[in-house]
Amino acid sequence: MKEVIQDIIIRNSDDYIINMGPQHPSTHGVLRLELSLQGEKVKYVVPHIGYIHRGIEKMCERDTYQQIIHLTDRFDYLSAHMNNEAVCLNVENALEVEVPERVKYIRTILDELNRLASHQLWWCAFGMDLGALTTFFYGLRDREVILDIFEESFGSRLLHSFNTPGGLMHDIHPNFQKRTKEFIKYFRKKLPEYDQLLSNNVIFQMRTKGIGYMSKEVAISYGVTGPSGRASGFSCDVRKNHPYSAYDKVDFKEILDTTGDTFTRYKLRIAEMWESMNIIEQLIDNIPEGDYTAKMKPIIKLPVGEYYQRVETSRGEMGVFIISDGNKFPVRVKFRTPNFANLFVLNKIGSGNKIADIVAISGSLDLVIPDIDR
Amino acid sequence: MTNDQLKEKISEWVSGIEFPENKQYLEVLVPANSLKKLAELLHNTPETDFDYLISLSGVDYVSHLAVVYHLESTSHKHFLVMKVKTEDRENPNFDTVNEIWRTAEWYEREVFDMFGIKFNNHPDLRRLLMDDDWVGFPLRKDYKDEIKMIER
Amino acid sequence: MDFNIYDFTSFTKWVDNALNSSMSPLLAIIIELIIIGLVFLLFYAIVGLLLVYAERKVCAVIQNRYGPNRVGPFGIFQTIADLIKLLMKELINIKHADNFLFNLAPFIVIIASFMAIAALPFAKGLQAIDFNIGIFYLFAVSSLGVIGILLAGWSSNSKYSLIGAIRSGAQVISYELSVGLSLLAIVVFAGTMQLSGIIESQADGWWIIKGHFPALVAFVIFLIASTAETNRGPFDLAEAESELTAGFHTEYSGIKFAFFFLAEYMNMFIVASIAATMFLGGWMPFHIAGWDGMNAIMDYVPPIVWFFGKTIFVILMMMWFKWTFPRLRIDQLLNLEWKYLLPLNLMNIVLVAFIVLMGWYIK
Amino acid sequence: MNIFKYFGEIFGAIKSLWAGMRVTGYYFIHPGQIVTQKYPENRKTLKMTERFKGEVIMMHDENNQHACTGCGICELNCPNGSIEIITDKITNEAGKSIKIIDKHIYHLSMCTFCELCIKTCPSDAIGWGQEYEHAVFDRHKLTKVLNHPGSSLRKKPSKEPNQE
Repeated sequence: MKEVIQDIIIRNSDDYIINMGPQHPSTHGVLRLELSLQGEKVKYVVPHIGYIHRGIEKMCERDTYQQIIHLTDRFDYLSAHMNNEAVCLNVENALEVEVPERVKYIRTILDELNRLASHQLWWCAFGMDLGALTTFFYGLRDREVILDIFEESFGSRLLHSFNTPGGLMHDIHPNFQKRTKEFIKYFRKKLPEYDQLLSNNVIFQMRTKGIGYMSKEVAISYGVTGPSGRASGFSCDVRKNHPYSAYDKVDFKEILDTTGDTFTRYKLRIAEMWESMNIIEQLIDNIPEGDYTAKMKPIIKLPVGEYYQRVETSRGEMGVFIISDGNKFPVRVKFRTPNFANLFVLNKIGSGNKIADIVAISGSLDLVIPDIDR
Repeated sequence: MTNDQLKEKISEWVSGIEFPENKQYLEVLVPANSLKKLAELLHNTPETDFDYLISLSGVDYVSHLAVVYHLESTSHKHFLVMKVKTEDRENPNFDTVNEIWRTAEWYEREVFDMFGIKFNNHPDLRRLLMDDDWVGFPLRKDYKDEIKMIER
Repeated sequence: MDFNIYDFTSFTKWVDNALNSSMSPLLAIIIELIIIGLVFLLFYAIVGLLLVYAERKVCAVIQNRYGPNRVGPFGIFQTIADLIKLLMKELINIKHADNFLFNLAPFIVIIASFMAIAALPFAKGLQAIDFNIGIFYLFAVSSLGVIGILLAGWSSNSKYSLIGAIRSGAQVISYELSVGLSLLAIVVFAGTMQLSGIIESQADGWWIIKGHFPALVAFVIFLIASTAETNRGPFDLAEAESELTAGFHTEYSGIKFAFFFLAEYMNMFIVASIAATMFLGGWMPFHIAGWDGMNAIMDYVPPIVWFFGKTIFVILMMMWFKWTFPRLRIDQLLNLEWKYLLPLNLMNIVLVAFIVLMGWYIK
Repeated sequence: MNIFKYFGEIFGAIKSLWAGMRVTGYYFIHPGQIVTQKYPENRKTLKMTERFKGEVIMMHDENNQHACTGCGICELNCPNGSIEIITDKITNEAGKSIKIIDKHIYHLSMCTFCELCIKTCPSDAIGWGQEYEHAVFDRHKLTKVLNHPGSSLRKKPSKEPNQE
């Protein structure tokens, strides 16, 4: 019999409650955290979500499969490309379409570039949560280089609906490879600065070490995936466990740690940035020639059945569950978004800490609110 | 464990199990009254060890309401789709699995919010995404909202 | 009239004589007070505005930005535009707030910082009042502001404000000790608490050089503690933006908020000028005993330039801290004070006493 | 507590803080590293990339002619209903009644830049415009008519003579 993991919130009428959010600098969006305080100490955290619920799952039921893609951009807007890819892979697998090799390589490179951009933004926001305001600008400065590459190829910087079932919207821009290589060279120089400025800083380490400990059992039971889960030793990297696109062709390691505190989650993301650059470097020179899209019918009708596809976004495991009745519209589309599960663990690992720690912990979980509310 | 072994094991444990056809994964259709029992056995037996609930989704098949559990074992890496359904649209209810997989608490709240499926013994069954005073269950197929929904 | 940029004594004497010769002594005193008050008010406003501008520019350059660059050349009128905006903003009254204390709090904060200017020696003879316990007065007055912060937090009937105010109270009370003890090291060196006396004692070299190791330790501790006392930099827990949105001044708007804002920058100026006076010789030019040629060259630079130069140096240091470090947590803040700064400080005082007794400082 | 450990901690802390201050200090004394662009001033030199998704436009040639046949595929494919096509029936020279577009209405305020309309257009009549300053004071100004007034359908280069 395994141990039962529980966190029960007992509300009293005389609790000293403060509401962090919906408009608050450190909740990165419209998330409301109900904190019960005892002095500076937090007794429990109750997250209230739904402030940016747009009913995307309902909207998907009246959209064709091509039209669903652009809605998935709007979940986790920082890993838009991975979200697109989840739907595309699902549709391709259901139709049993073989995608050209070139598409697979490009998708993988874009995944990793997007992950880098996302982790950079997380780094700056995390520093700012802890009061180091300068990190914000350094992170954005480096992220801008990636966004410029994106803009050249996709035409947009953040919400690029670049994937389509069967391939890509366009071929990559001729400059893409050159500029990506330049960026990797540039960022390899800048990333050590991140360590000097924040990771090695004694104040930062005091603020994050030993705070918000999450054990492996808790991570699995709460379904905490992505870097947050891997920091607790939960080997949940979909790229490694169920390789998709070109991930089976690259040599990379799944970064695992077992300490499970806020600092580990931080360190793990920094390490993932290095690993992402390794993956890109392996692929960028070897993109095979070929078509940028497979031949697809203009109206996609999935065969009757239920399909589930998982990809690894920058925040964890993204799952798309499509039920089709053979029509051009799906019957039901369910998105398993990583942050939904990642936020729920906040009470378990956050209660008992100080207010400032709640900010640090929720920052280290890397929450993106539209991803939670869908 | 291979899918066939899993099938054998599961049909040993619980009676009235069906295995619908699924191209990708092994799918199990559980009778509602033995859902909790099967979930506990799947989670606690070392050979199956389904400790990771990936996602829990409500589905409206028009003829019936269903809840779909996507399970994975982090140690054995096998995958299972567990499904439970009811034809009662007025007062559908299932047992909760939130003590087994903690992440189910919010997923179940979301399913209650969107489909009106109640979960027995759930600690905090409130609406999650919609307002508390929202009328109706938006993801059901018979939900109508002339103002906010654009039909195609 | 004998105006001399190197020595303001004769100038102030002349003003005093001129007033006394034309009216009764009481009236002369009153008029002198009014003149000094107006001059300081002007000074206060200008320094506040310049510091706000400087901080925005400094942090912008650190962060690879341009900073304000729209209003006027290089954006120098940006703070004036901001001031006009703040003046014209609506003063929001909070329901169920203690209105009297709510309105009083910004004034207490601003008066506390205003009072400290009186004892600052800007140049030779340019000091409103030269107390014989000048440093004690500065130290006492600069810590009055916390009363205003506590009142602001308590009276605004907001939980964020209250937490911010209580944090600020705990913080200022503990860091007072370190500020006092680190200044005490210099008082022991100089043997006087009179500010003019302390500056005169640095005529043959500043204390941070003459006092070598213990003075350096005291200087570093003073920088840390005074940053904490002004609620700045890595110690801005009272207004911790990412935790308490704005801390004790969450509910303030318009000119009342501007008072808090101005007082924060003025406090920074005051602690920087105290540091400059005590450790870096105030208006005293850079002298090394025996090197008469160099000392004479240094004397060509007016004392007022020396004073402001040193103050700006310390202010830049404090800005550099603020824009580099993450914020501490409240318990770590108190740990730093009680477990590290205070014991080090006490050891340092003993060391200073020993050095002074043996005469081991550089003469 | 070990006294050496105590002082070691203090020196380690100062060292790590100094490392951070070196980074910010480096940028402070190197203003050449500033990456900000001064936006309204650089408007003349600011060039968007050729794929930039500014807004949907309809390409017109020098004779004020476009390629849109009014088939309505873009309208069907738009997920948000941001395209409306109003067609008109006219009789051409040959006396046949044909369908032409009267207005190709594009709601920029509802557009999510998913590129489906442009991708699926059979006659490549619409494309991306490079305009990036979309702010207006009145939201009705965001509803645009893409075909220019007085424009007409471009005649396809007829292939029949070659075949014959």
